[in-house]
Amino acid sequence: MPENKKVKVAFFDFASCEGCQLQVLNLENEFLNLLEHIEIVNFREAISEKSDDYLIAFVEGSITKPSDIPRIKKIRENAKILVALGACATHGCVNSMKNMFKINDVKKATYGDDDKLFDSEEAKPFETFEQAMPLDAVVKVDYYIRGCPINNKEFLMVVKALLKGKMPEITDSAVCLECQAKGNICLYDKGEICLGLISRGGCDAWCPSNGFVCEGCRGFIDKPNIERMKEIIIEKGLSLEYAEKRLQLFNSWELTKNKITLIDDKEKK
Amino acid sequence: MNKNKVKEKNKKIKNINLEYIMSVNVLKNFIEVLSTKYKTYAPVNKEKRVVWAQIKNFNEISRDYIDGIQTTILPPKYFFFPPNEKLLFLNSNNVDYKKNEQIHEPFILFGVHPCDIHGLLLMDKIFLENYVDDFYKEKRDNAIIIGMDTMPNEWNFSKSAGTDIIDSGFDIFLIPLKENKFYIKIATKKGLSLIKNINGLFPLNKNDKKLLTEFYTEKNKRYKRNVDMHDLPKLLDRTYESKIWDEIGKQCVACTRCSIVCPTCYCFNIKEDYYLNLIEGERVRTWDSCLRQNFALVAGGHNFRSSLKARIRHRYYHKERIFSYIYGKSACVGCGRCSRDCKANIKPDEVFNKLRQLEIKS
Amino acid sequence: MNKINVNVHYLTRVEGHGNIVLDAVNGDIKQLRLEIVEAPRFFESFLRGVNYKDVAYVASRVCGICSIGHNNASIKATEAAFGVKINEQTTLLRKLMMHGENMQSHSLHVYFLATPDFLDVPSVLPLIKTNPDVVKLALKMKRLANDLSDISAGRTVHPLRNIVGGVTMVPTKEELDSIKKRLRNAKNDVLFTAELFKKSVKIPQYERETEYIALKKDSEFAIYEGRITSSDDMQQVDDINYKDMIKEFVVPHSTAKHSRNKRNSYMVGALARCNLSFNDLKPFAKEIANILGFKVPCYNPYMNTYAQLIEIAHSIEDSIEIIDHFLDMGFKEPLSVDVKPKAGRGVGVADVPRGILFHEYEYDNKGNLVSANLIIPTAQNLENIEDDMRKFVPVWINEKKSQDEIRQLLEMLVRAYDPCISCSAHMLKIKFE
Amino acid sequence: MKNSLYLPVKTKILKTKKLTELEKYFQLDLSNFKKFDHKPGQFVQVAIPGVGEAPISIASDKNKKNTLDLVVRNVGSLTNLMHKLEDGEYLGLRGPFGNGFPMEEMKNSNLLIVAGGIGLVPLRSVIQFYLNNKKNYRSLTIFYGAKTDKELLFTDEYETWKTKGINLNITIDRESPTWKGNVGLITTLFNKIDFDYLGSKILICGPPVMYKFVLLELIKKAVPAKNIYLSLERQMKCGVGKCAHCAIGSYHVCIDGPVFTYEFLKDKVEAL
Ligand SMILES: Cc1cc2nc3c(=O)[nH]c(=O)nc-3n(C[C@H](O)[C@H](O)[C@H](O)COP(=O)(O)OP(=O)(O)OC[C@H]3O[C@@H](n4cnc5c(N)ncnc54)[C@H](O)[C@@H]3O)c2cc1C
Ligand code: SF4
Ligand code: SF4
Ligand code: SF4
Repeated sequence: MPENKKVKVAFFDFASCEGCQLQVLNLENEFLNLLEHIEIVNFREAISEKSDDYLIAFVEGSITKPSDIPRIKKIRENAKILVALGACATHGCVNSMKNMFKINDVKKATYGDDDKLFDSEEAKPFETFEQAMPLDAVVKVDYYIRGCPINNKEFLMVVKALLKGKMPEITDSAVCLECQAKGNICLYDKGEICLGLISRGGCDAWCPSNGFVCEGCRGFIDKPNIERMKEIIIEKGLSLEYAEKRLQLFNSWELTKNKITLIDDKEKK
Repeated sequence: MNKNKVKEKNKKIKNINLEYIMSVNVLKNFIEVLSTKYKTYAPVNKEKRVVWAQIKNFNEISRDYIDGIQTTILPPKYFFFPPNEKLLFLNSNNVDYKKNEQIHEPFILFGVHPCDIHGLLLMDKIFLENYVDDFYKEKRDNAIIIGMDTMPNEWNFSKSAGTDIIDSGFDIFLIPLKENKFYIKIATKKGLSLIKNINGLFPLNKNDKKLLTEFYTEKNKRYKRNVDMHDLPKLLDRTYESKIWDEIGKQCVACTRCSIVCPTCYCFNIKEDYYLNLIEGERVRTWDSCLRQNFALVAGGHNFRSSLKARIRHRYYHKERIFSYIYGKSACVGCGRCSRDCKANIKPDEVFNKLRQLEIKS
Repeated sequence: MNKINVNVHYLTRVEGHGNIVLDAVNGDIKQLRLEIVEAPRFFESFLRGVNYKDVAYVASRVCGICSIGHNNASIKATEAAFGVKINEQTTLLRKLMMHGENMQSHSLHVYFLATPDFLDVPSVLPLIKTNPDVVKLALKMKRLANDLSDISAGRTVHPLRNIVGGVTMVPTKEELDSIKKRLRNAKNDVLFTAELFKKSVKIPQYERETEYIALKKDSEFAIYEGRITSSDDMQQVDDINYKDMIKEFVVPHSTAKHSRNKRNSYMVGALARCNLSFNDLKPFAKEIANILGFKVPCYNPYMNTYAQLIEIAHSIEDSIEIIDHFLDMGFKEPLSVDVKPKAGRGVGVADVPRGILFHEYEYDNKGNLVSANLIIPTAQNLENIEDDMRKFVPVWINEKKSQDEIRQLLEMLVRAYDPCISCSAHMLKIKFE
Repeated sequence: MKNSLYLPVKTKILKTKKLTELEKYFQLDLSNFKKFDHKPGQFVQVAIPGVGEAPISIASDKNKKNTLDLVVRNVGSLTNLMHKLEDGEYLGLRGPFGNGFPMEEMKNSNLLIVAGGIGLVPLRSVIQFYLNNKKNYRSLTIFYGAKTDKELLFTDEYETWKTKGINLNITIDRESPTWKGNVGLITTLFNKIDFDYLGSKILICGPPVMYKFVLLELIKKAVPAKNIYLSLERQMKCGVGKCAHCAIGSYHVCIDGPVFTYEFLKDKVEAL
């Protein structure tokens, strides 16, 4: 492909750990090969070059502060295709755990007695929203590459598909499908609470295959049967309180938005 | 292979019927010899479960499996219809596809349960009839099946499913007996060639026959789960609107595990992907499940089974009816894997019982 | 009038968002600061209530680049709080994970982020054309480092196998064999890199003596455990008393807290570790130091990149030794010890790629986290970077460097520290003066 | 090279033509097939390497021995890329698959085709078959409905059809200044047009919602269920009865269908 035919691609980040961009760099040789087809015009973590002319934008991170809004809107305007990269961008990830707390409480815990100063003029640049939000709470997102961190093979699959004008096929099955197909020993057999039952797969059951529970970093499957999940936890004699906390780690955005909870207020008391 | 050929092959298998008795030590020796000649896979312990793995000697085989405490996590379908299989290589510039030709060597599956052998024969119906699935067939043709009867585990209801006894679909069949003996039956020429150099096979004497009867009496006694499975397709037809499906729909969480571990679930997905040159690539098939949300979505956005109730009911209807139609018998072989592994506690035997009871009541 | 105005908005080739602001008139500095504008993420606040089994899993999300380091510091803090004693096998495995991360993070910095500066190109991209062998070598090194993390920790970004009390899984013999071979081969690559750097890289020669803080242990180059040690009088404290040495304070232009000990600032990271424990480096690392002409004490912050290359060499050799141990001894069950949560406080310290890292937790008796305090290496370095700037900028102005040259030197300086701003900004705490 | 059930045959595109905003016509060269014998109502699996396959109905009669007609609506990944293909380019093709309409069984009857939107595509092969075998059938009547007149397919063939004696009735959902004919849903035709519904074979293809309403009309007219033939659409991965995506109850639409009689379907679950 001649140089000028290369598709221009940009990477951006908002509040995140930047692990997803690192996962892209971790593709190493494959990343190098990809550069035969794409021209990276923006990737702050790796290069100094900057440009506003790009076709595809990969955006990592959650929207957490007022200054993020014009920035993401500008990216949306510039990009023909906007891809949310990683759990922070697709559904809030651990950033949204703060959504579970009252904002005043968060401030208090972090600022102590200085929390009143938060409203002052000098603090403007550091002002944050009450909620950490995924990108699609603010702009239209064309494709979602889920996971914390992303599975970089899936990232490759999406890039390749987009370059060829094909719609990327993103998994909609539960983590259990891939986990069982690998013949893994289910973590419920070891008395753990695994969220793979209702969480979206596509990660090749990364965590359960390493002996760690699925924490639901790719969000829930469509219409998760939370009611039943709750009963399963009870039937197995596991802690509902614990399960609830686990559910919140990556999915607080969706849980608060849809008012989903395992323990309702009555039971809490 | 068309229908007739399959039948012919089955007939041939039935031609040989040699029965012997051997001691555990002879069996041990037998396995050691086999495993030097062929890759031999058998149920082995992994943590607290049982999985298929390559073995070199008898002691590696799971005691739990032989004693009928539990079965393997994945069924034998895994060997013929693997969860991820590269089917074709492709070239988008030339619009060209090539078959991914795999080299297959004969291998042994040791210790396959009667119900799992029934499962394989059902899979043969799907993959080898009408249109022959070459990928399945190539592996299937290379498999040497050594079946083994065991006590039923607590989830197994193969007696109800009529799959506790098997008379074809294996090359050799074993039954563990008391007094450290094994009954061995040779059913094919292949089986015959395997035992050719084995010393220590004896014809069954009276005592052996008694032990054999004892085994079956004990086995029948050990079934904890019984369900009337006669006429299932019709029963299901009559209870399509039953409120039991609403209940089960609420119970299921769509994790898809039941279909993954089932010896006769065969849904698959096909995907294509490019290599990094964006010219070549491959076509891959992966296990799929009808419990997945968008399994029955068509262009235009219509989903024929969008509710969980519809999907779990479909699993039962498809299982019980499609096979009765082509095989004359339900596709649930009663292995109990899905009962064991469904965290939502949905057990086919209980579902069938409930449907039957509800009908009797009304 | 000689006016110098440098404003680097969104510093590139660092992890996270930072700005450099310099305003000088006739050699007089009006403004000079490194602004951290990374969005605060409130980890300390939302970690509250999380069960101890998940704390490290969440805490590693502070930073994707040093997630293994966070994971280990976090687990150590929890184990300290519960009084859990892990076995030798776990310690070795954790060291292996940390070596993997060290190699990965350092090679990312050395080859991709810093080298373009030394070779005077804007990024690694042009190097693909001009120096393909270096790029290939760099990728090979990163791949090796990632694979080492994968087999020991389950994955490089946000590890999986490391849990409170031990690990969930261990590498197979085949994995160990093959990675050992590759580690051996990698030695040549490090030698090649050292020679190349010696030949073609010109490190800016500016020195400022400062305080260096790192973990230190007898006869071992400490990364996983040791005593918190300062180069000033070799003062030492234990984990639990880290606050005796690390004093945090807040500045208005940053979402990250700065820290100091006895002086205005101190430095952490590869250079600090090398300065404190040079003698404990493996022979191969010393050989690399020799080639590079690296001698301790070294007061040139730009040399941090060399110190990282030296550490890569050390990690390779130490990893080979650990792997040999496992190949000889095999692994023993159980892989983890029983953990009984109890109320209490614990501090976990680890010396991660960018420097010494502290996690302090308080738990309730159910094992749910009550409060957390995290002190991240980059945050500790911030004041030191500013002090460097304050010393060097007048020198540069004196040397009649152009505005562009100064901007370049400033960017290089910040990058030499390999700052990971995303993780340092987890604790927004501003004081308004 | 070994053959395989899943191996598409490289097939040249001879002609393409944009029919409507969404639909494009393709004429394919069958010379790479050793044998390609198809019946009206069957389908092929069309492949674009790297993208995948989709089931597409054959829109031409088997009398045209060396070529095959397809009409494709742009709805997704593969169909979108197909629309970008031009004359002289290539596709992968497997098939023909499915049972097709039982033309033999329908001999000596009146035929009524009820087609909605793109549903006319498989039925065009029936129309062509009829024209080639007119003496075997008593008559052919077509009820064809589309959303707008812009979405009507095969418009340049209507005259030929009519002159050859086909009774063609078209309706569009919404009024349009460029349309002079019937307006209203396809079901409205049943009252407007007098026809021997009872003694005819009725062939239906269209979107899932259309089936419900058309069947209601036919049931009203007491048409025997065995005289009603429907062609169904499902997700299909293999086309040969293996992948089970198209399974309804006991049947795989791809090998037992896509054409079923209403008599067969009426007690089948989730079929319609
Ligand atoms: C027997 C049979 C005959 C057929 N004959 C014809 C024919 O003659 N002509 C014809 O045009 N069609 C025909 N079809 C239908 C055709 O097969 C489908 O339209 C085709 O498979 C669509 O494939 P695709 O790859 O283009 O769409 P896909 O990309 O698979 O998309 C299908 C649908 O899902 C939606 N979708 C896809 N991906 C996403 C996503 N990520 N998020 C949200 N929505 C998504 C799309 O909007 C679209 O509605 C026939 C089908 C059958 C079963
Ligand atoms: S370990 Fe988790 S993901 Fe795997 S099967 Fe069990 S519940 Fe599902
Ligand atoms: S295993 Fe149970 S919960 Fe999971 S999909 Fe099957 S029936 Fe539903
Ligand atoms: S449905 Fe369940 S019990 Fe029946 S064969 Fe499948 S896995 Fe075994």
